[in-house]
Amino acid sequence: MSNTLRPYLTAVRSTLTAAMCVENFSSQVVERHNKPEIEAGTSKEVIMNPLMISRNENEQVLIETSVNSVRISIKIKQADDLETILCHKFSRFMMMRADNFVILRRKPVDGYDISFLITNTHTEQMYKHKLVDFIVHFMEAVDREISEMKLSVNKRARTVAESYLGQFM
Amino acid sequence: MSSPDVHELTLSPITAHSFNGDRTKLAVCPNDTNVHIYNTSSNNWSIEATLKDHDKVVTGIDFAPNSNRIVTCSQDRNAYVWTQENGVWKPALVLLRINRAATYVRWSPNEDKFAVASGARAISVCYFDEDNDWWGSKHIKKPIRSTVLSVDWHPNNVLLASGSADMKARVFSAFIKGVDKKPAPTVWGDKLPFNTLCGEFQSNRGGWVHSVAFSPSGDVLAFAGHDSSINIAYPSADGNPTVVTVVTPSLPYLSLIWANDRQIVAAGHDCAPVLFETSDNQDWHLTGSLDENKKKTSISTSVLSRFKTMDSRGSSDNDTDLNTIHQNTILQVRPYSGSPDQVAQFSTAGVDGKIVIWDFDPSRVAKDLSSLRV
Amino acid sequence: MILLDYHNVILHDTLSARFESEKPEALDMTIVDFDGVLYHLSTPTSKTNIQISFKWRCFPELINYGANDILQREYGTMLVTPPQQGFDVTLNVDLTSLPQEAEAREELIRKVSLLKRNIMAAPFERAFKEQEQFEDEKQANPNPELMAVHYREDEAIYVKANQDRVTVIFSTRFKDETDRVFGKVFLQEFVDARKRQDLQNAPPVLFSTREPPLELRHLNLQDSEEMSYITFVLFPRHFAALDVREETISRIQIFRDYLHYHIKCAKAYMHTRMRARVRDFLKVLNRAKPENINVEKKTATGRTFRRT
Amino acid sequence: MAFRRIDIDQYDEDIYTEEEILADAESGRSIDEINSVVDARATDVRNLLTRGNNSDALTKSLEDPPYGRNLESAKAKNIKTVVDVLNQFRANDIPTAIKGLNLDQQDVLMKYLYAALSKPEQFNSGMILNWHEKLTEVAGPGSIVRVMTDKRTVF
Repeated sequence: MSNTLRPYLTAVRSTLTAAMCVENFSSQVVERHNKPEIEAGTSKEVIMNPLMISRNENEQVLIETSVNSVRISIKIKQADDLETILCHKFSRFMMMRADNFVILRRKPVDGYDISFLITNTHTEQMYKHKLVDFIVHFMEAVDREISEMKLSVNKRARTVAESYLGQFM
Repeated sequence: MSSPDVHELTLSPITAHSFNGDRTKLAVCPNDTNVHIYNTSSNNWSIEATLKDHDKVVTGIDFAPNSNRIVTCSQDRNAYVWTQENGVWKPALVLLRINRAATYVRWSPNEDKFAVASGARAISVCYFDEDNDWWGSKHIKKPIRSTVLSVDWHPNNVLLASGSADMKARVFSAFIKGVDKKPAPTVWGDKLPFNTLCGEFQSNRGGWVHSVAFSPSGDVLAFAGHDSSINIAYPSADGNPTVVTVVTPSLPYLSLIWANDRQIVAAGHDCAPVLFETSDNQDWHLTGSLDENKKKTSISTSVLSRFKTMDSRGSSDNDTDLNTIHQNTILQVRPYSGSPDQVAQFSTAGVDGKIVIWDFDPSRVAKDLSSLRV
Repeated sequence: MILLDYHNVILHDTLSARFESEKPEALDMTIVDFDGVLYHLSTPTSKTNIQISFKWRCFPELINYGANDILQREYGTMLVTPPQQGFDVTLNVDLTSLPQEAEAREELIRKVSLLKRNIMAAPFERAFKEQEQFEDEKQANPNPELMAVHYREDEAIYVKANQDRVTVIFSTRFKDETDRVFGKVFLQEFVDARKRQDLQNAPPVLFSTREPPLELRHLNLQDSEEMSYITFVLFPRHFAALDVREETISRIQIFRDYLHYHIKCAKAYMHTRMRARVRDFLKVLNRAKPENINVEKKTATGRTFRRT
Repeated sequence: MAFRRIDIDQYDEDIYTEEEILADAESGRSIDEINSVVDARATDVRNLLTRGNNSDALTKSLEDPPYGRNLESAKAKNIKTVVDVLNQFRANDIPTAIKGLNLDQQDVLMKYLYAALSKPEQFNSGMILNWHEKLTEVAGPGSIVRVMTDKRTVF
């Protein structure tokens, strides 16, 4: 299966590059306000067609773009209960630190595990191509981290069970 | 002066820039409420004045080359005309009568009018009202459906092109009675009361129209859309205009100018100005990049700074630079020297806080667009 | 540290210190142990008389299963009757009449610090005896009851002797989703561990979530997502020999704490990992920020400055 | 208090509604007409495929896509037609196949790749991702931008 990971991430990378062309755009609806149009949703003409990239049913990325903001929502692979709980813990852990992560949305979009919101302010202050790198790195690392954590829990459980039962010899 | 001539003014985006007539002054907005006037007569640019009356980010600046007046507009819904009296810049508020952000402003060729684009789905065409001694305005509203992102004046001082987020480029009459004399007929029509729609174009791939530009003669309209294409519209008397669309593999262009009748310079999210050419007005094509994409030589860094980057970024190399001169999106391209029908140099302003002055030299085009790493 | 101690370490250490010290001092301290056990150490009468009082919510149940016999057997004259007000058992240690040999002293300390373990041994000892009666053809078959010890709120140990075995059932509660999932992973490993050749002699382990096992059906326990039931099946080989029996009792008792302790450890480890990974992510995100180290910059006002 | 819950923005007559935007992108043909065109094309493409003419099948499948509202079934069918063709190519032949397409066809293909990627339960994402990578190498991010801007959607 892992041979689909590379093209998956490549597709995410190129789509994000295309999506991250945002600009300063003042609200047409609320006077003297400037808000992420993808979140406000009040001016349909400045919202583009959302794109979805999937590796399979359980791993998907939804990229929603507007004139001044991009929302990226990621569905992380969860093969069993343990992976679900690990994934949930992990995304919650990160979202509690959303302040440090500036581009992290405090709540994921429905149906996804974690969402990022990148606005024109972010692309002005940071390099766009490195922001793309970050998202791709995140997707890659989060999968690996979850499988490693899962492995370590399983290994610990085995050691614990065997040490305990081994005493009955 | 070596080309390109790079001036790194700030670290924040330059939302608008404009040189005065003899290129000794430059007005820029560093993504805040102020407009800085730089003295650019020597190679060491320095700020000589700051215009402070706006209270939201300034979105448009235009320096009138002959009358030496500056018009600025901002997301605070206002525009000011600044005139220099005894060395001090004095603002005059313009009655725009709009309730949303102003996005773009341009003096007309005769410098007796200017047009302010806005998020109120309207363009305010402003003129000096002698009776009341203020700058008044008339609105072009129909059939604009969304924020107007840019405007451009026809050489005849009457026609005005606009590009807007409703995915259309339009040509209107901005004829103001009492200011304008009845213009000679053009390819765009002959009867031209105010707000007449003389042309409406769109790329059928959609995309907000970021930039519009009349050709030097005023007979052709070019516009750049968010669909990564540029379009060249040729009006015709029978109402069936020809629109040539050049789709490109690169990211969308935000600004374009005509270098002459056959060449267009566009720039935007790809961080490099590119050249479009035609030989017969039909076969418009993307020739290549005007940025030579030289690989930067890396500067050797101290051990301390290497440790610092290791600590903050988890990697010792600091290779974040793009191969292009601008390190982020180019927001604006403007002619710098030459005449409207033969531009010799042009300037660009980017999100990376740089102003770059380029020689317009089609012989130095880098054809290989793939070297643009974005 | 994978395995847990059976005795109370604080109790053990405090007593050791007292026994060694030249000058007796007044003492008044409260110690808690697993499963809501409370110890109170004091010197109410004189500095040389240490009283150790013990309190546990399930003590009345344990009395029914013969805890008193064990207390008499293990502690005999040390027992103070009646126990200190508000406590279940009180032991008295007279520092003036301690044994001379270091080994005997250590033995005494150990015995006291195993107080909880010894009290809890009651139902096990009874069950093992009952099972022996099944084995012994000379005696009439007993009619063993299901002994329930509600040693924690919502959690209990059930012990029952059968024809050829003794069944020990733990009911345990996992408070949140994470504990439940982790618990399942751990318990599954307990079940699977016996598949290993060298662990064939260990007692078989069964577990079920939500529904209580057959043995407990008649108790009408409420089904709950949060409850898990773990059954250990002990065969005579686990308790026939006396020393093996003592070990088995200690070990089985500590099972619940052992399991939860390791689930907590696994969670803590996971937390550490996440912290490290998040720090790593921040670094990658930082790479997106332009940073010109030690490069001379011009500010908007035209002054130059150096970033450090 | 009910008036407080009214979405007043819907009474803003200047607003450019989604309905209007989509209506502007419509071809003006009737649903029945489009359905029959899509069905006919599916047959043509199948015939080309059985004759082993993969590259013609590809260009045929990308012709005249059904655009507009209320065309769910026609659109779904056309996506399937395109993906069926894509399935016939071996990985090594993909770059050649893409080079045989003009810019417009490349853009249409890009739309269909995203259409297929949004239905992982129906189509093999691995294969589509392969096409996506190869197409992006040729058509650039510009082509992806156009999938987002173009209101003539294929799904």
